[in-house]
Amino acid sequence: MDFSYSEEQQMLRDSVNKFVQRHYGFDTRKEILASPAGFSAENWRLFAELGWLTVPFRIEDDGFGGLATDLMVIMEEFGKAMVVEPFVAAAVLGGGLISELGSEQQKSTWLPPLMSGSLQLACGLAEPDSRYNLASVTTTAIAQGDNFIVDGSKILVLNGPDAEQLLVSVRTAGADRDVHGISVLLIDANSAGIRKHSYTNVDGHRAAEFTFTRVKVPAERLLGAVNGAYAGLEIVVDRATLAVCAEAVGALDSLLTKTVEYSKTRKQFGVAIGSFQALQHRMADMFIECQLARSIVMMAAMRLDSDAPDADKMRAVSAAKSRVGKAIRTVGQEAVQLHGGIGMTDELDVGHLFKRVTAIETLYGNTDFHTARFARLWQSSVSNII
Amino acid sequence: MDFSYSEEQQMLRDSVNKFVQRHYGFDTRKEILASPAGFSAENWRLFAELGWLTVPFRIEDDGFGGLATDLMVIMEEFGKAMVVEPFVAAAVLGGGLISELGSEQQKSTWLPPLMSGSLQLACGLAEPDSRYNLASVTTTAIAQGDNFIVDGSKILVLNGPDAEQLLVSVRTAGADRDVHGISVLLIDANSAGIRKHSYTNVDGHRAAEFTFTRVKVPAERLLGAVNGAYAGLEIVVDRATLAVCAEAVGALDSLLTKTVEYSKTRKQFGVAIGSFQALQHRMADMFIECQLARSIVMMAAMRLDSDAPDADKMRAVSAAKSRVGKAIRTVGQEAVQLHGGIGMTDELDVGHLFKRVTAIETLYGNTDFHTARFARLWQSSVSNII
Amino acid sequence: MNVAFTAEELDFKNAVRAFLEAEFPADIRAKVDGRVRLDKEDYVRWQKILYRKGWAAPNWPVEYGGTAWTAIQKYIFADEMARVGAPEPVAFGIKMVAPVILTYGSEEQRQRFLPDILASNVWWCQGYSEPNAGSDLASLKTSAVLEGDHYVVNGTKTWNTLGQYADWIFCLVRTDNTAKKQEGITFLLIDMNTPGIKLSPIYLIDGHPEVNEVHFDNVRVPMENRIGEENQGWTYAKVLLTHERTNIAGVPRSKIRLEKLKAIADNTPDGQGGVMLNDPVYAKKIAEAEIQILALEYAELRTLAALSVGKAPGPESSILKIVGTETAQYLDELYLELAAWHSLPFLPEQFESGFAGEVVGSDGAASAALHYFNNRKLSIFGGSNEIQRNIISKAVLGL
Amino acid sequence: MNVAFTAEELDFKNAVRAFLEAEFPADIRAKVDGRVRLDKEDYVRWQKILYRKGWAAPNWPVEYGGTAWTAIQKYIFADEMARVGAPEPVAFGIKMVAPVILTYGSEEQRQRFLPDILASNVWWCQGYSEPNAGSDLASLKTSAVLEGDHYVVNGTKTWNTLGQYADWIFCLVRTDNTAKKQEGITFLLIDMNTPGIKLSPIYLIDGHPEVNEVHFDNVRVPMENRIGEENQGWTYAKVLLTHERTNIAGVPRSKIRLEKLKAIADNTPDGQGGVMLNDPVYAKKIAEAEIQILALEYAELRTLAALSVGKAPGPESSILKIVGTETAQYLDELYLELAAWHSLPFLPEQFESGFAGEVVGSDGAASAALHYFNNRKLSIFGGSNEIQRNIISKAVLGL
Repeated sequence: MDFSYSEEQQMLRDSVNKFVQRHYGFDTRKEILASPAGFSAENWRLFAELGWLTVPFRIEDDGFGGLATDLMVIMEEFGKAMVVEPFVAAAVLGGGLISELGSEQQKSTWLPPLMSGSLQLACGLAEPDSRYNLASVTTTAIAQGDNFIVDGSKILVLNGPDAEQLLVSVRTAGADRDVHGISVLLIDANSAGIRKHSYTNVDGHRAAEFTFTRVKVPAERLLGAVNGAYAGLEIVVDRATLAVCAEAVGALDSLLTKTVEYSKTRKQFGVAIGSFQALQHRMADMFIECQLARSIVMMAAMRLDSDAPDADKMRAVSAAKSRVGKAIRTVGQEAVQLHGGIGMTDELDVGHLFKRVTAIETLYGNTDFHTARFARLWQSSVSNII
Repeated sequence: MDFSYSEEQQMLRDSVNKFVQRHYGFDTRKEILASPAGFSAENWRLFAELGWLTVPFRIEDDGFGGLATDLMVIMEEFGKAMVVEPFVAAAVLGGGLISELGSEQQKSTWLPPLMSGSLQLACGLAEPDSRYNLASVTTTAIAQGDNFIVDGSKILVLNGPDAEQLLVSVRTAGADRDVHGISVLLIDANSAGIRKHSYTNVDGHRAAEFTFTRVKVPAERLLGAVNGAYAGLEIVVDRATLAVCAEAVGALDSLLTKTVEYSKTRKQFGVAIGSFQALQHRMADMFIECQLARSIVMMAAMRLDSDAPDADKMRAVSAAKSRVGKAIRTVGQEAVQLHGGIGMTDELDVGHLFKRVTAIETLYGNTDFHTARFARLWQSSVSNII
Repeated sequence: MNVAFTAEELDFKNAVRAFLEAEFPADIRAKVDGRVRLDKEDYVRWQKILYRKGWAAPNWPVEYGGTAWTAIQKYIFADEMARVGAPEPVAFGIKMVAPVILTYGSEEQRQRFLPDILASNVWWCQGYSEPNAGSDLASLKTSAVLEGDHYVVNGTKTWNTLGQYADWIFCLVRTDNTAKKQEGITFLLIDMNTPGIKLSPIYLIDGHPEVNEVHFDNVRVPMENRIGEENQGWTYAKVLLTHERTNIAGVPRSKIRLEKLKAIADNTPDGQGGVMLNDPVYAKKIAEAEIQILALEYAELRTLAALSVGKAPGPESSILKIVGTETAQYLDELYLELAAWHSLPFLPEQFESGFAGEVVGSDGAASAALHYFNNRKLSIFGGSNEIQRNIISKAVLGL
Repeated sequence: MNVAFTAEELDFKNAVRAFLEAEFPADIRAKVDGRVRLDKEDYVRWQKILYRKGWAAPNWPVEYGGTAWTAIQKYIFADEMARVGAPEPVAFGIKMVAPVILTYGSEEQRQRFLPDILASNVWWCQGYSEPNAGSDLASLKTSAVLEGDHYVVNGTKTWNTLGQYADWIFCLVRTDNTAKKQEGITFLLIDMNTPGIKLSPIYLIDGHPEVNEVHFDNVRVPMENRIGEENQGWTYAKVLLTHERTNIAGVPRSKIRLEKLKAIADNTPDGQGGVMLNDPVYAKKIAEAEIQILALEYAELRTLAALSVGKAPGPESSILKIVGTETAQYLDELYLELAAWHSLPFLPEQFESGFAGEVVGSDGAASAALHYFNNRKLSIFGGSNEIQRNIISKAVLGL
């Protein structure tokens, strides 16, 4: 058992940290958000150059290694600076699905351009009535000759506005919520029959709603086996979940630090508000929440990288998302409250951090969803794993 | 709409208040608890003399009026002093069942001795596997000639050790948890085939477990109609629930008052601990909880006395029990915590108040049970009732 | 003790309901139902309808246009208003500056200002807080120096709500720097068209310029616009602060928001084949919110009842502010959770008048986060909940 | 980063497990499983078995009988102990006074006291708190005046745990009234058989005399029983306080209590035809507890890992005390709720050795309330959680 970063991880962290220090000031971020794409193509190229886009992928796919702990290292730094480039949507989720489900040929076709920064991906997994259930898929794909005909709709497709290729979960057999009969198609975003409605999220990230009407998708665009995508979907979404949890850990640390600093300078009734014991104890509680969130995300990342059984890994991710969600609620609200009026304004970074972590609370299943998923999966822990 | 006590209610409150001031000091209470019966027969006679034992009963049964708001007035004062005489078990529950379900003849037989203080009653409603579901009745009563033959067991029969007559819910038809097929029998506690195991509860109140083995009960001991007791059971238990909620309001007020007073005198680090803002805010929260508990108990009592539909009354009682339960948890724990070590000791009244309110948390369904019951019953409120 | 309405109260309730059904404009109601933001014209139009009915200012003395309603009637009125979504009058005129003018103003000031407030001819805003005086309001620095028969005002006010609509502002200004900080404050009424006043909008985290900074640069205010005596303004403002603490619980609005939440939850798939209203964990949260609202409502009714028998509204009413705002914020959390994925899109334009584009999310899901973010202000503004807890511990518990 | 045990660690784990299976007495294990209170003999017997194995004091230096285990090995040992319910050594000797003697005692004191502690020949207890010095420990008043080669001790100590079993007590006493309150304190070791010592039991709210007041009336203590220098006792005590903050989280015990809770919940009817483990609301609470334990466990492991690379255990470890005790107390609440009606009977005799009467309640339900009441102490004793929050805000956050 070893809790320390490897040399590679330390270098990775330093490299990301240097980048955000240099390129991700609060004002720069505002400009990026105000740009048409909502993220910086230049940054994306830089991510590719620095090799970060290879991090989610296995060495045999020419990736950095595909470790969850590496993802954690990157995402925590991204979280502190609220990086908006679609790293999770395109690389962790989109690339992750190709890596998890795709054939060797599909991987060698799509992963290199993704890792080199020349391909933007997005995933359509949620539907109007699915809530957080990945098996609730009613978008149909019906085989017709050498094609699938796709009908249905997907909501909240992150990076949807800019993606050239879409990974879409479709029902190829079975009824709604049946885990069997789900497949994933890689659909050209410019295919006939696709309608796209793009927008910006509360955290500045871009997303889109898609409607598919008799969209023709060549059969070779099926990722992996027909009807058998569900298990892989869960694995990849769990990895994305872990990634945003790590991002939240970074963002929550920023919120705590900024709140503590502000409380030392803001004066009311002639003294710094940080001298009021009631506020001190609440900041102590924020600190505790941040530490517990960090601890459980480390637990989940390390367990994902272990040889634990799948159920144990899923449980670990749900534990992390549940507890991080609790931390987001309390630390986020307290950070705004202790800042007072100024914390409510658009001009301060605190509100933006609050909005980003609140978005993370929802992403890939909220606190109640993951607490219930954890409970469904409970079992005694495996003996050679803590 | 009128929130003020009537003249009778003011007199009633003054009378109970005077009694507890005079006869219910903490040391006197300890002596009462140490006595064989665990309550004072003298006090019970006094209750009868002062007419308090008639309060739960309707005027047509020679009672004081049967108002829930009257009960609330008594119970709140009882709560402040932790009165242990079995007023709820014998009069509100036991007498209440006779009043609600009994024939005129049964009422005229049993209520007068109860109201005059010469009859002790107890109710056996809970079973080892019933949890808080009043319809989970597996104790059977099978008609045999002019008798019922009763088999089964009842747990946590309050006032069971001293009761001469037991009111027992029995299954006369249907399966477990069927609301139809439940009857109530009035069983002589000395009947052959009854085994009794008596004990004291954490709050000093006495209770017993009963096992019934082929106990012969004359058919005329059936209260009201066969198979039809469930609705009446719910009404009477709701009334008892309201009574202990009101008791908790009194006890919680005592806990708050004692905590605030203690914090003004207890010195640490050279100052009264009540001057620490973190503790001040927690006491402010205790005050808020006490006020909300009081408000919702008033709501429930007033609604029980109104002409609202039964479902609305049940909802009101569950709302009160749920919120009072929350108040008990937070105010009770905080009172002990803010007292520090001394709050953990048997010699101080604070710990005893804590134990009594904790018992109330469980009685007649805990917080989760009543929150769920409230949710099951929800519907928009009735127009001529707030 | 008796919870039922009297026959007279029921008659009144029916009369209010009939009036609202007939007179509350359908277009405004449609906006409220669709969670569309109301604009100034909506407020003024509705307020003028109330004015014509004589119900614009229930709390005022009858001789100035009030209603002489009992506390229960006022409760019924507020409840029925909320039931149809009718907006309460904007507080700054009728509920905030008017009571000060009524209590401490001269008869001339009453005649000059109150009729236009009552008739919604003039929109007021508030100039209390300053950038460095938040919860510590009395440390304000905006100065007013008497030159002849005018005060010359310099400084900056902040957290000024909807000042962009306002014709007049009421201000606390410092007229004596040498006295204790509470003692050198004066209460001024200032025409927003006076030269030297500049507004800069402050965008809140929901992206809306709901509040402003108001800058005063040598603004000349006639002496006759001063309320009461110089340096006594803190007393006037403080009385107002405790005075207006009752409706602050926002019970009628929380009740109706809860009902809507339940209706939406009954229509929201849980992803497992059922609806969210029947999800035991979510249902528990709704039930807890509903129970809290019930408790809060009765706490408020108890306060009203005490008022109606002549007791002063004590600092106990700080609990109405605390619990009322926490309840509203908890409802926001429940809306947020219910909206799930569709809590994410930032589409405020969907909730502005006249939006005709493609709607994302059903049942107004995409407004959930906006309200959640915006309503974090509730526990900060209007005397932060920390200040309220200080008040309880000092004034009620004697700590 | 790597979460798996090494082969060596797995070997160690198996060795510990095998030892416990073979040597942990079945009768003591049965008591623990039945939630029966252990008596002094049980503790001593088990402790002597550990002693013979050489595992009585894993944290001590090897030369005095410690183990030289890594932090992970200590973690494994504690975890395996908890898994079978084996009681940890009573803390006062091995974990509390021994490190002080080791660090600040003379070699003569080490030779005199440590072997009997290690072998469980002598039972120690603690004399820190006083009736008027709770969280403000340094304001203690028990005096020690040097007369010849003896200190004469007068005063009262309180919250003395299990002093009725003890042979020796370690005390903080005041030797200088003129200095700052932290500076006039001396650390003494006192034989409980010295004339003038009187114990009076304090009954806690669960009815058990777990703690005592210890009265000192002209108790003569030889000078050679003083640790280190006169008036330096506060320094010694303080170092001890931060030193022993790791295992304070009680993770192994909470883990095993949670497992038992789940097993009981799986066996407890919900009154609706199912079992409590499948009740969504109750299951959510169990899940939250389990998730919190996981988070706490990793927080502790991170602290251990930092220790093993030589970092000092910082005041961050106050979170282990706070969260550890709150977790234990939350488990008590879950046991209480599960026990339902049978949480009410007060039947401590059911959980004493040798009880042979009729048992009320299944699965130890009737002990739930006793534990709930008793464990309220966890957030009060050992440096109250308020003090821990002060430490975090001052020492970690710099407030």
